[in-house]
Order: sequence, then structure tokens, then C-alpha cells
Amino acid sequence: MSVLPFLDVALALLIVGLAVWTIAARVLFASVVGYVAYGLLLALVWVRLYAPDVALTEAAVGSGVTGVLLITAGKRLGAARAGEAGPAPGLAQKLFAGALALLVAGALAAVILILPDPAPSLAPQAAAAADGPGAGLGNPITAVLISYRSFDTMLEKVVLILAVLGVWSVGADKAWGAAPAPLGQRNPYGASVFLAQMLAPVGAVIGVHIFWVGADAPGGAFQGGALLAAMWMIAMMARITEPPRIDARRLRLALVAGPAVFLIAGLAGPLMAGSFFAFPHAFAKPIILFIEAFMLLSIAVALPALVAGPPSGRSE
Amino acid sequence: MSPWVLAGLVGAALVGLGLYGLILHPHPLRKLLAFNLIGSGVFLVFGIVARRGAAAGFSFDPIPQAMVITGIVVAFAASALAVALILRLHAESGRVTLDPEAWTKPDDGAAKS
Amino acid sequence: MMAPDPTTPGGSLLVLAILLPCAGIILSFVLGGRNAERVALGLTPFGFALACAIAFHVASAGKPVVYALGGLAPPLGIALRADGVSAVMLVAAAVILTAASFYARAKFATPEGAPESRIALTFWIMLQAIWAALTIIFVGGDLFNLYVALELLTFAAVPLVCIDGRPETLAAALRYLLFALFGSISYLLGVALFYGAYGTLDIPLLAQKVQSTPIVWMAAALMTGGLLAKTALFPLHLWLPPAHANAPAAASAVLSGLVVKGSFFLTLRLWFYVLPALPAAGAANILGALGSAAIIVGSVLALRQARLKLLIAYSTVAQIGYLFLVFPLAMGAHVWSDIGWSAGVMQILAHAFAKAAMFLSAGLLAEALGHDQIARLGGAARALPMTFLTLGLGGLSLMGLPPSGGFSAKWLMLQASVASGQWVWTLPVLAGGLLAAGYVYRILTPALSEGDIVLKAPPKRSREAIALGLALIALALGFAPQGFFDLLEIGRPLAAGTLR
Amino acid sequence: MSHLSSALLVATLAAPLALLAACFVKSWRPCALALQWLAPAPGLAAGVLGVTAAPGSFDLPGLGFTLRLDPPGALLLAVAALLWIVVTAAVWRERAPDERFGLCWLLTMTGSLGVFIAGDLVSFYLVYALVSIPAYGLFAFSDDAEKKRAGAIYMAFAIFGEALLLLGFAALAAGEPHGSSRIADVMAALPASPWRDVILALIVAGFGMKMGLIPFNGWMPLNYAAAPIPAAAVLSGAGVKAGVIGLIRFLPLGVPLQGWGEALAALGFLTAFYGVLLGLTQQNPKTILAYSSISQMGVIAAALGMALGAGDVSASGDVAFYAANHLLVKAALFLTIGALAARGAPLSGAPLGGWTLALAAALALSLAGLPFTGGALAKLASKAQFASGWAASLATLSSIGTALLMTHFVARLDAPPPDAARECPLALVRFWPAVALGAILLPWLFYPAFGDVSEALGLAKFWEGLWPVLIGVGLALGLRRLGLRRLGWPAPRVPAGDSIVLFEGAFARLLALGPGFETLDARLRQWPAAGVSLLLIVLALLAAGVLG
Repeated sequence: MSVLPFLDVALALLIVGLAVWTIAARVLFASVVGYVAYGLLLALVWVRLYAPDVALTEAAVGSGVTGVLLITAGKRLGAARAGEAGPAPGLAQKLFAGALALLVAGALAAVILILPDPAPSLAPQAAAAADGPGAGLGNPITAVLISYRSFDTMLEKVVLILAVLGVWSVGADKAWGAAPAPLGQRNPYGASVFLAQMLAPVGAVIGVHIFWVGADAPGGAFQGGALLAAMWMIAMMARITEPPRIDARRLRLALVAGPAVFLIAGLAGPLMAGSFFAFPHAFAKPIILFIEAFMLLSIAVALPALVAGPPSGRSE
Repeated sequence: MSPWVLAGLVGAALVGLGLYGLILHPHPLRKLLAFNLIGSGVFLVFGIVARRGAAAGFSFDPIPQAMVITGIVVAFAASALAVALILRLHAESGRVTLDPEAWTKPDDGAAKS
Repeated sequence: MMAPDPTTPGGSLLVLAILLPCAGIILSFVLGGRNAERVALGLTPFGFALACAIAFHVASAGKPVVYALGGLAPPLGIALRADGVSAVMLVAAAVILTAASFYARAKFATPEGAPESRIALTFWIMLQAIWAALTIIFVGGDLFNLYVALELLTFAAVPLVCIDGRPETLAAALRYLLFALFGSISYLLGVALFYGAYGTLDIPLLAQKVQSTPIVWMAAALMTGGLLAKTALFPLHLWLPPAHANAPAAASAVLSGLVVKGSFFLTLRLWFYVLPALPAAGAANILGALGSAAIIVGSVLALRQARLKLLIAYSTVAQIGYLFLVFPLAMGAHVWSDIGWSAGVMQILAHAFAKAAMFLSAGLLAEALGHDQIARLGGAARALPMTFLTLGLGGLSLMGLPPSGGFSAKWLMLQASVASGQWVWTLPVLAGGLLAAGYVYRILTPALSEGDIVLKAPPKRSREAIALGLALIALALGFAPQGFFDLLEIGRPLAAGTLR
Repeated sequence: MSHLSSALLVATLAAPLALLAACFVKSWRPCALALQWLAPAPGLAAGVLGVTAAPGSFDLPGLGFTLRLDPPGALLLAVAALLWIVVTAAVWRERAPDERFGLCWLLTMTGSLGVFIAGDLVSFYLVYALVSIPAYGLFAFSDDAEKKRAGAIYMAFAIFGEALLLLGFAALAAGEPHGSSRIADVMAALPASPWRDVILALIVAGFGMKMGLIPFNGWMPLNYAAAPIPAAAVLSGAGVKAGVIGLIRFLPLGVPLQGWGEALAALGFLTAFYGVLLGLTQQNPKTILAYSSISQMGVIAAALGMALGAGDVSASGDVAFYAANHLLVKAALFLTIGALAARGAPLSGAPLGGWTLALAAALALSLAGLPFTGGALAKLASKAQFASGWAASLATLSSIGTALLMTHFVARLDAPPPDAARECPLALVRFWPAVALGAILLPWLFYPAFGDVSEALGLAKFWEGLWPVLIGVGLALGLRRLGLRRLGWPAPRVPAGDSIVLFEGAFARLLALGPGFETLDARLRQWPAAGVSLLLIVLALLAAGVLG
């Protein structure tokens, strides 16, 4: 009898507890902080589910970058008066909505418990394809993302571009072209500067490493990109660097590099391997790594751009 | 109780909690937090589906896991867009309410429309 | 154990149709400035040609056009599949988007002297994104891939709503975004359950496997709920009227005419393509009842609006209701199902064209008069005859008077209701027509009566012609030959009573 | 069907449609509108040829439309086309009305000609909508409150009637086993249709609205009072006949349906007498004519009802002839109001000249079946339907009533509405005697196709036609002489449109529900309500699937 089951239960309770806190906290900022902690713990659950890739992504994106985004927003809105968003719901409303939410959650739990056994799985197909379209990648997740379901991945990158443009478009007309507002206050001797100076290079190296090993081990462009993004954001928060102008050609090129290369590779598929988004067996791995490198770049730029928000000030 | 069952129950609980918050919290940022809770609950459902699909030497089914990674990035992008809107709305009007009545005014739909 | 590659001749057109606007987005974003407009407008003929080519392939082959991406067959790979309805929707979307693009040139040009402007870049890129997203939605064969497309659509639509930056449009956009996210996460949960139950998300493969189990029903209920939220079916329409009424006219036309149809199309896919074998009469009746409520409430509210654009937006709420009558009228393998199906698709098309035309006209009117208050339209038809002709013709289709697509749709709906013995659905169809007549009358009578009106600026004839062209298409749909309805049956499971 | 007839049939619709298309070009528009008096010419030719020809149909390739011409339709087509030509030419000869009016005129004309030749459900519905809806523009574009009211009420009835017919037609189409929508095919399938009774109810109600059968009669007096005289002439003459041809086409006359027949006959007679009684309370000659139309449409409905009960398929021709006579006479009577007003009699204070009065009276009494007028033939034509028993008595009674009402009308000709003289085109004023004589005599030209003319000339028939007229006229004059005016005649004063106030009241109560809907909408659009709705929908769908 190992202690793991007890740890599992404790982890589950802790996570649900934090979720309750996130929902129930009276103060907006407390709720945001609760959510960030929750995200970190959730990464542990993913580890227990044998999903290290997801755990990395959840830690970096779901908790880390999202956390920065929400905390920044929470701070800016913190000054706002309570109740300005509208009246708090009445008790009857709470009970009714709560009952319905409970019903849906209960139905969901019931359905999860009766999922068919043995579970259907595409793992055998993925294993069979590992040497073909999978191109000998040791990490099946990377194979899925860049080969079997590459189309999803490319579209998701387009979604990121749109999100960046969407965020920018919320800004004022006169600010168009300028840089977003800085992420933090200037304090040349603060701890954050020190942290950033120490952490950012190390983190960046780890990020690139995660990307590089992602072909065979857990990791890949997403996780590596997210880590790089986090490092850049730390640097921006410490005001070591500033967010770039949104009309900078280099920024735009970096943002579209991933989907553009992906798209071109996909279009070249019929010439190389007889089908769109197919890669020739002999060169599949290098091609995939090549695509991933640009994706890494795009993610590393897109996530901070999303956090930094719309351009502010005047464009000239 | 195997970890996947536990994770499934946690997922369902997160969905329920998130639904409650998303429906009732008047503040849009709180709604966004609740949306993210539902999101992670849904991803957990994908996670247990992946875990249960362990076969052929894999300890998980890679397809649903890959979907979660895509899903997390999309959810983040959505959050960022929502935050930008909330902040801008707050900066423009000093309010963040979603109550439709609060935004109707005798407006003649002038040249802007 | 790899499944054979299901790709058919012409399949690569599907990939190109999706990648073309994607490439347009990337190019516009990098080149920036005026180039965004140039790219967007320059690609429209190619997009239109691709849509037509796909439709031609489907029609001439008589069976769906399929492409397995990466040469990898489902379930591991993703397949794209264009059947009759996809083909028709692709062409309709291409026409409306092209029309909206050229209409929008006057308003969304980058101003002189500026290298780039916020609203121009946003508009032209988001318009292409909508094109890309709709194309995937119409030809996507994988439920998760469709989820990504659905998100793409939302991300493109939201910034268009608040493109002019007024606080009320920001609030409308935020409400739209949050509720749409509510919908997408619900949809995604359903996708997870489908995968958990059957290990595939490919639509035809799922259709072969699904059985009436609680998991399937839960998944279907969640996905449907999510899609309804994005379609703004009453009573989930909270976001639609302010969002559609406050967006610029070209955007409103696309949002009302096409974007809500995207999520509706997926609802059709779900129930008619994934779950055709299930006994779904109960669910169909629920959807039909919600649709009926939408028709009545939406029309009455449209009657009571003071602003033209809000009136048209509420009319969209009502017309969306008609779409959902397709579920009770076409579900199952009955002799009347084909009629119900034709009616549903005809309603999508008729509303798309008529509503786009009306929003474009409303935009011209607001620009010319400086307001869109219905009470102050006295005599406007004399000053803006072509604009009001368009409004009138669009209204004709909404009312369901012949000759128009709206008439054909109602005509077929009534036939299917009667033939299936479901007389109850005739009531909302007829009541909706009467109420629509009421609100169209409200627009046209003051405008046609005597009155002096001062134009701030006369509208450009070419923009009026674009709107009129769309309205004429809505009318021409009323003359659709039998071959058109046969095309709609291509690839539909249970068409003419057989599970294909 | 011969090539010539087919070509004429197509041209009947193609000619006005071509002019309509020409109107899209702004510079051609005045010319196209001015030429529209020529547009009914092919219809006239087709109609004249078709009266004696065997029924035939023509499928328009590609569109799925069918055109069909049979003698009843041909007769109505011919006289309607003639009426349109005469009135249109006269109106545009004087001075071109504004384009809005001209377009509505052309659209209404297209529909009015089309209903007589449409051979399938969809095209019939299309042309029927054309003859109903654009007619709004012939009288309601005005700042005058009463005209606006008339327009709104007209539109409400038109649209409501369209909705009923749409459902009826859809049910007809759904009952046809082979998917055909030809009228001949769907009518063949109707007697066996499981929804026969519903369909018949919808058909009678839908076309009844167009014909002004009670209780849907109220719009007609308002409409004709508001319409300028030429418009009133074509609407009361040709427009209303869309309802008649509708009943002719869509009642299964070949199959005896006792209950339905009697019900329709009863409704028809009720309307006939109701129209007379209400007409007598009116002062405006236009309104009196409207009530006369209501009454006459009642007679037609009664005739069709008797035919339906007896399974008498030949009734369609008889009824069409009756309707054709009414078409000519009623239009001429409206023109009479304007012509006599313009001829100066009321203005100069001089009494109407003797022969003028006589001609007007003869025209008016034609409706009551005055011997040697077209009305006598019409009465003869409807003889088969009102052959015996209570129907015959009621038919005679209605003739007496008509004579009474028309005498009242002639008496009121000296007080035309103020605009009557101005509204009537000069050409029609000048040639009014010809118009009136034509309306009286033209039916004689067509009658040989339907019956034996010599029958009408016998002494017995002469007397049979004369005495009800005499009684009616005598009654009217007697009532005047008796000085019932002092006793309050023509009180009780009933507002034009009588029962319409009830409909308006009901409509106002419906409108009062509006704010309730707004409140509901505002509540449901609150975020928590919408969120809860979403969950409820999900749970309901789940329950429907798992339990269902």
C-alpha cells in the first residue's frame, strides 16, 4: 500500500478547495491569486495522469502566463469600486443556479464513471504510424501535433495571430502603431530586476532545451515557447526590456513565422510526399524540427504580446 | 479509487463550480476566472480519456493529450482578448457591467453605425 | 491497420479553399497598412472561384468530395469533406463576403497620410478570418478541428463588433465573447465525451458507432447547448441585438448573415450527420419549441424597436428561430424529411442573403441621413429609392412572400409540417410571417409617405448596387430548380431513407 | 394547346413583366409606365380566343411553372384585360402619375391578369400576392389619416389572407402523392386528402377575405372610399375577382360535399343581404358601391356553395360569367361617380340630365338583373345554381335587395366625394356613355360561349328579370317618399367598414401585449437568466435523450 492514493486524494481536495476559493472569494484580487495557485497544483494532477507534456503546458501557459495576465488585470481593476459590475445575485438565484450547476456536474460525473471499458484508444494507430507519418519521433504528442493533426495546430496558430490583433484592436486609434504600456513599474534596484537578470537567461536556455528534446521526450514548441515567453515577460516586468512597437516589422514577422512556415510546408506536401501536410519519410524529422523552431518563435512572441495588451500612448 | 476516477470527479466538480461562478458573478473578470475553471475541468476529462486509452506500449492515448495542449493555448488567447476588452471598457467608461440595460441609451445610431 | 486514404478527386480544392484566406491573414498582418485591403480584395475572386469549383465537383460527382490531410485517413488523421450542403454554403459565404468586402471599401480604407490604421487592418484581417473559419466549418470532418474553427470564428467576429471603440460596443463585444466562450467550452466537453466513448471524432466514423447511451446524450446535449449559445437561439440571444446593431454595416451583414449560421451549421452536422441513427424526436421537439419561441418573441421585439438596425437585429433573432424548425421537420428517415431538410437549408440561404442586403442598406441609410430612427424616415424612400427597394425586397423574403427564398423555405416547411402531421409547427411559421410583414410595413410605410428629408450625403451608387444584388439573390432563390434541392441531399445520411 | 395560344399565354405575363424589368433602368421608366396600357393586350387576345377553346396548359420549362387557360379563366382574363387597358390608357393619357403609383399599378395589373392563368400552386400564390399587396400603393401613400388607416387595414387583411392560403396550399401540395404542384393534380387528390376539411376551411377563409365575405368585409368600404376613382374601378372590378377565381379553382366542384356546400351558400347569402343592408346606411357613393360589391361577392359565394353541394362542375363557367359581368359593371359604376361629377351636374346645381340618369340607372340595375343588360345574362347563368327551393327564393330576394341598394346609389350620385371630378381622367369623362354602354352590352358578346342568348329574350324571362328590379326600385323610391328620413332613415348610421372597429379593437389589445414581451426579453437577456437557460436546455436535451 503506497501513500500515493492518499496524496492523490489530498491533491484533489486541495484543488477543489482552491477552486471554491476562486469562486467564493469576496475580493477580486484574492480570487485571482487563488486561481494562479490552483493552476500550479493542477499541473501536478497532469503528472499523475501520465501527461508530462500537458503538465508543462499547464504550468507555463495555464498557470504562469495566464496568471501574469490576470494579476495585471486584477491590479488595474482593483481600484474600481465593488459592486460596479452590477448587483450581487439574490439567494433564490444562487440556489437555483447552484442546483442546476450541481445537476450538470453530477450528470457529467455519472457519465465519466460509466465510460466504456475497455476504453477506445488511438494509441495503437499512433504507435503503428510512429515510423511512417510519425517520422520516428519519440514523443507521440509531438507527432500528433505536428504530423497527424498538424492541421489543428496550424489553425491554432492562426487563432493566436487573430487574438493578438484582437487585443491590439481594442486600443485607441491615435495609439495605433505604438508600443503597449510597460508591464511593471521602473525600479532599477528592485528584487524583480535581480530575479529577471538571473532567471531570464537560464529560463531561456531551458526553454530552448525543452523545445529541442521535445521531438523524443516530453516538451516541444509549445512548452519551450511558453517558457521563453515567460522569461521575456519577466524581463519586461522588471523593465529590462520594453514591449516592442506593434507596427515593428520584426515583431509581425516573428508572430506569423510559425503558421507561415507551417502553411508553406503543408502546401509543399503534394510535391514532397503526395499530400497536403504530409512529409517525406526520409526528411520528416528535420522538417518537423524546422517547423517547430518557427513555432517556438511565434509562441514566444505571441504570448507576451497578448499579455502586454493594446498599444497605448501616441503612435508618434 | 484509481487516479483517473478521482481526476474525473475533480473535473466534474470544477465544471460545476465554474458554471456556478460564470452564471452568477457580475464582474466580467470573475466570469473569466470561472470560465478558466470550467476549461481546466474539461481538459481533465480529456486527460482521463487519454489515460484510460493507454495501449500499445503507451501509458496514455496521445491524441486527447495533444488536444488539451491546443485547447490550453486557445483558452489563454480567449482570456487575453477578454482581459483586453474588460480593461478598455473600464478605461473608457469607468464601468465593467454586462447588464444590457446599463448600456441602452437614447442613441440615434448616428453616422458611426 | 491503416485505413485506406479516402481522398477523392477534387479533394485538394478543399485544402486550398481553407489555406487561401489563412495565407491572406498572414500576408495582411505582415505587410500591414493598405496592403491588408489589397490582399483581402485581391483574394476574393480566387476564394469565390474555389467555392464554385468545389460545388461543381460535388454536383458532378454526385457524392461528397473528401480529402485526408497528410494522406492519413481518420481516425488518426483529419479529413475534410464537402457534401451538397457544404458546397452550397461555401458559395453563399463567398458571395456575401465578397459583397461585404467591396461595400466596405469606402468605410475601411486606410486614411491618407497614415501608414496603417487600427480599424482598417482589423477589419480586413478579421473578414478573411471569418472566411477561413466558415470554410473549415462547412467542410470540416472532425469534431475537434471544428472546435478550433469555431473559436477562430469567434475571435474574428468579436473585434468587428467593437471596432468603433464606443463603450457600448465594447460592452456588447465583451458580452458576446464571454457567452461564446461559455458555448465553446460546453461544446468542447461534449467532444471529450465523444472521444472517451468511441475513440474517434471523425463524423462518418462516429455516425457508424454511436448508440443511444447516456454518454452520447450527454455529449450531444452539451455540444448542442454550446452551439445554441453561439447561434443566439432564444433565450440565449442576450448578446446578439446590441452586437449586431452596433457593428458597422458591412460587419453586421456578415455577422447576421453568415457568422451565426456557422454554429447553426455545426448543430446540423451534429444531429443529422453524427447522430442520424438515434431516436431523437424528443430533442428535436425541444429545439423546434425553442425556435418557435424565438420566432414569436424576436418578431414582436423587432416590431417594437425604434432604430432600424436594432429592428433588423431582432429580426435575425426571429429568423434564427425558423432554422431550428428543421429538427422536428427533417429528423429521421421519413418521406417528408427531405422536404424539411430542403426547407432548412433554403431558410439559411434566404436569410443570409436577405439579411446581409438589409444590413448593408441600413448602413447606407444611416450614413445618408445621419440616424436610423424609424420614426424619422418620412419620405426617405423618395430620396433613397434604391436603398429602400433593397430593404423592401429583403423584407419580402423575410415575410415569406413569393418569389423569394424566404417563401420557398416557408412553403417547404409548411408542407413538411402537414405531411408529418406536426401541424403545431405551422403556427410559428405563419405567425412569424405575419409579424415580419408588420415590421417590414413599419419600415416602409413612413419612408414611402410624403415628407421632406435632407440627405447629409447621397450614397454611392455602387454600394447601393451591391446591397441590391444580394437582395436579388434572395429573390432568385425562389426560382431554385429541383436540381438544386437534389444537390442538398448529396452526402446526407438517411437522405431518401437510406443510411449512406 | 396550339402554339398561338401558348405564346399568347406566356405573353400575358411576359408583357407586363418586361415593362417591369424596363423600370429598373431609370431613364426607361417613364416610357415603360406610359406604355403599360398595352401590356394587357396579349391577355385580352388570349382570353378572347380561350373562351371558346378547349382548356389547355403550358409548362414553362426550367422554372416548374404551369400556365393554364380554361373558358372560365379566359372570360375573366379577357374582361379584366379590357378593363385594365381602358382605365390605364385613360389615366396615363391625361398625365403620368408619379412613378411610385405607376409601379404599383403595373404590379397589381400583372397579378390581376396572372391569377386567371396560373396553373400551379406556387405561381398562383405569387400572382395572387401581386394582385393583393402592391395595390396598397394605389391608395395609401398619403398623409391623410383615413387613407393611412384604410391602407393598414387593407394590408393586414391581405397579409392574413395570404398566410391562410399559404397553409392551405402547402397542405394541398403535401396531399399530392407524386409531388406535383399543378392545380389540376392537387385538386384531384384533394377529396381523398386526410386534411380535406382543414384545407377547405383555409381556402374559403383565405379567398373569402379577398371577396369581402363576412366577417372579413370591413376593409373593402374603407379601401374603395380611400382609393382614387380609377384605382377603385380596377380594384373593385378586376382585383376582387382574384378571390372569385381562387374559389373556382380551389373548391372541388366535381365532388358533392353537402355540408360544405350548404355552409358556403349560407355564408354567401348572409353576406349578400348584409351588404345590402349596410350599404343602405351609407351616404358616400363609393362606399355604397363597396357594400354592393360585398353583396355581389356573397351571391357568387352562394352560387359556388350550391354547386359544391351538388357536385356541379359546370358551375365554374356560370360563376365566372356572373363575375365577369360584375367586373365590368362595378368598374363602370365607379367611373360613373367621377364622370358625372366631372360633367358638372352637381357643381352647377343643375339636376342630372334625364338620359344620363337613365344610363347610370340602367348600368346600376344591371347588377340586379335588369332585362337586356348583361346582368340579366348573369342572372340566367346562375340559374342552374339557384334552381329551386330556398336558394331560388333567396336569390330573387337578393336581386330585390340589389335593386334597392343600387337605387340608393343612383340617388346619391348627386353628392359625390369632393375629389371625384378631379380623380376621373378626362377621356373617361368624355366617353363615359360608351363605357357605360359597353359594360351593359359586352356580356352579350361572350354569353354564347356559356349559354343560349335567345333564352334571355323570351317574354317569360323578361318578366322574371324585371319584377324583382321593379320591386326593389319601388321600395327604394317608396322609402324616400314616405319620408323615412324624418323617422331617422338612413339611420342607424353605421361607420364605413362596420365590423372593422371590432377587429381594430382586438388588434389594439394584441398590441397591448407588446410591452409584456419587452419585459420578458429584458429579463431573459440578463446574464444569469441566459446562463441558467443554457443549463436548462442542456439538461432538457439530456433528459429527452436518456428518457425518450
